[in-house]
Amino acid sequence: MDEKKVIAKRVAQLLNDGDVVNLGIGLPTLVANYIPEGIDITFQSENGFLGLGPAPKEGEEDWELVNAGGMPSSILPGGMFFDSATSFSIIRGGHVDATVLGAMEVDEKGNLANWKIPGKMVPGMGGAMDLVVGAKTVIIAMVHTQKGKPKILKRCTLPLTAKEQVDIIVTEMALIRVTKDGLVLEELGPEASVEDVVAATEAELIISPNLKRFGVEE
Amino acid sequence: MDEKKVIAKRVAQLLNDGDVVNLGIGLPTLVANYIPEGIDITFQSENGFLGLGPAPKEGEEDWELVNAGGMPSSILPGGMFFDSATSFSIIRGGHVDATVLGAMEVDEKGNLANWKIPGKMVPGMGGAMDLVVGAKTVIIAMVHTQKGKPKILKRCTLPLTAKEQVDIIVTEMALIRVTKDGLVLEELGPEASVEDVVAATEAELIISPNLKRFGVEE
Amino acid sequence: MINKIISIDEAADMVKDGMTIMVGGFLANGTPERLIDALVKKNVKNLTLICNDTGFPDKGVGKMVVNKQFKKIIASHVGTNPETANQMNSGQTEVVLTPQGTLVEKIRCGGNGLGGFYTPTGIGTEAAEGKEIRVINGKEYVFETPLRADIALIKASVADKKGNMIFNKTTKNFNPIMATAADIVIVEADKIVEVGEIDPDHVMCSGIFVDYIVGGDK
Amino acid sequence: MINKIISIDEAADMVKDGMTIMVGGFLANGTPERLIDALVKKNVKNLTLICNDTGFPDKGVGKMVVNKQFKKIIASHVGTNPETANQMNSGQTEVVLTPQGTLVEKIRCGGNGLGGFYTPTGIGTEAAEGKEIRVINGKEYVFETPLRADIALIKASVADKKGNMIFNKTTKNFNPIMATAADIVIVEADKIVEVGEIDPDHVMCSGIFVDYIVGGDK
Repeated sequence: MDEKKVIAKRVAQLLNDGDVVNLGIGLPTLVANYIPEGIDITFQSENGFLGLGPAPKEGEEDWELVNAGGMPSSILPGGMFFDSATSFSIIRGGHVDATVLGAMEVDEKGNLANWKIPGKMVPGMGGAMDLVVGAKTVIIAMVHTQKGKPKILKRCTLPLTAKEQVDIIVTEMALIRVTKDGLVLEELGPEASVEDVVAATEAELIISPNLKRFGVEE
Repeated sequence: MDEKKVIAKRVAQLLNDGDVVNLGIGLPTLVANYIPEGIDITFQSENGFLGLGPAPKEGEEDWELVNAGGMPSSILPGGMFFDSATSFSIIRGGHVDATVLGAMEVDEKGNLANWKIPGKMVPGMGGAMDLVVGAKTVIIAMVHTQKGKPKILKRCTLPLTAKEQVDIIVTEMALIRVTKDGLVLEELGPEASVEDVVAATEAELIISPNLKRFGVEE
Repeated sequence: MINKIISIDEAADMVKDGMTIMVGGFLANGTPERLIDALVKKNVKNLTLICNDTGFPDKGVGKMVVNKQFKKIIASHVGTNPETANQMNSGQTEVVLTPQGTLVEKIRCGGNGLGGFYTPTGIGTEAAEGKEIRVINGKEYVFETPLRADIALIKASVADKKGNMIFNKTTKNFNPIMATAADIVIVEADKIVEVGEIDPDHVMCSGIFVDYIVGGDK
Repeated sequence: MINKIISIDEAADMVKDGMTIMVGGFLANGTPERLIDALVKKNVKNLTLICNDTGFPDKGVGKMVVNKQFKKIIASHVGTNPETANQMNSGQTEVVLTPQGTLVEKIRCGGNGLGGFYTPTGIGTEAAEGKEIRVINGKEYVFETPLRADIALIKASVADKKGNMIFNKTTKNFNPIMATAADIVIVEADKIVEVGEIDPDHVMCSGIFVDYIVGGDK
């Protein structure tokens, strides 16, 4: 399995039956492909619907039914369309159980930076700031390093998306939980050692006494 | 014509083609019966719809389509149902052109008291405070005196519904406009003299140089 | 899919002495009458009620008022139920009268994660007493804070098994807003249908807010 | 009934140099493209734009960005249109990035008469810089104020001749909210139907907000 699939699969297993989940663009979108059997997840799309389904086949696209990335999507039975004010009432009001987002940087306090590189790239925060503040659980899904440089830092250097809101970080190398005491390494990825993770992480890591490994198929 | 009809008819003539209007319970409700030909008014009912129509015939009542007084109503083509948050967004947001309400007291500043008599009657303000603050034009429709005592005062004595929001007062005796300079008597009712109105009014009245008379059928 | 359908008695058992409940409806139009009847029978006491009004002695939450189940009532209007005034005057029940538009906006605020808002409604009246007044762009506003409840009792005309709702005509009123602002949301539906039977464009309130569904046999 | 139907050119002529416009749509999904094309042709300049995003160089408001018609842009995301970043970096255009949920709530606020609100979104980020921070119940919130426009350009799938609207699927987004928050509201409808053809329960935004209707021939 490639690393993105490993990450998406582990994130999917974090979701609970009945959860409302918002997936960010890119890697997080893959999570929908790995929801375990018997787990009923309702996906929210911040541009205005609940019950986000799979992308339509080529030639069957409806350009008036798109996801938050502007790409053709579908709605599942039990879904609903609404306006943007209602959409963010749902998000900010704590009615989204989990949001899965990518990150440029995350730090020991659970700070997140993923919307701006000053002087280089200023796309805007879109709905990310609301999602990170409003969702009950914030899960960061990303590759562990960027061109060999750590992305899990002692302190974010880029402009923040939100302060102290990240709960869990899942990479191809590790599942790390943000706690009051700091970052706890709870699980290792299929091919990583503790030493590998520590070397690829700038932040201090507390190694869980119950350290496990994920992503190894039985 | 009885005095309530005189009042309702004069108020109806104040409304403009295309207006959105909210009528209070009681006398104001009668206004709907006197809208001039060719004038298209959309009535708003604060419990949740636009396009309030006439009361249904006996035996044809739908108890899931009621007005803000809880009585069976009807909806006209082009109407719409909505929730209470939307209803008061419409009201407070200035999307109601005119509200017509009864009053216990009105004063020279355009203050209105119509929701509470301390120690005697405390029904609550319902939607009145929002309506009076939000509607573009606030029209008070009431009989001029209460058991011979003036209701148009120098200063309201009862708890206010809203501060300085009343625009026009219509009674069976007069049409009075609230201006920065004070209350201007613009029109006399069908049977009243200036002396009658002044005697039945505690507030100072400025007599308009263009004083007219309403409610006299040609 | 999680089963949300329970019996009326199971629902009533969730309401405990001293809790705060929100009840949908406007003059008992759109009120979950069977849940109210079950709560009267259960005789749970010292509740705080958040509702637009207190209905009638024999209709809506008014039945619970007559049964003396509320220590506190937050409403916009109590005039249609003389028993509320009796209990207020005797000091048995604290009644907080709130303008209707402010009341529903406070509930929306409680359901959508905002910390408070400024409204022009109530300026210069008892409704603003003791509250922060702020001048914004030369106009006075009152600061209002969010309202939430332990349990919301919602009435829907149709609900699917996930809790997606349709409200007939004027029965909508406070229902979809209250459904967002309580820890536990119970929907009494006239009719319960399978998921997918309601068009996503016709759902008026999403089932993601709903914990339990009762009724369905009307 | 007042005739609200005008030509696209008549609508475009209402937009004058220096005005503030709101434009519905999310990544050009639900954007009134023909009004945009007419404004590009008219070449009106120095506008302020309020829109979720700046679309694409060849789609949505992005076409007006390419034509350098905005002196200021208030949006949540501009990453899909490189021309916006170019004009921002060269100092030609001021870009105010606002979290999506805050942006739509500011517009709702402008349309519903509230003076401002407190949101937790943006705390600890650039989005809160220079703004009042208030602690409410132990949590930090940012104070946000209303947004209004001179003209709102709205896209509806169906409009009746009073302006009552239906939005197909995800084309709803900012449209019904913006329709409440401008001095002049112009709706571009794919289809125009007679009043009464839309069920009052299926109207998604009332025609009372609408001043003019264009289109109808799709």
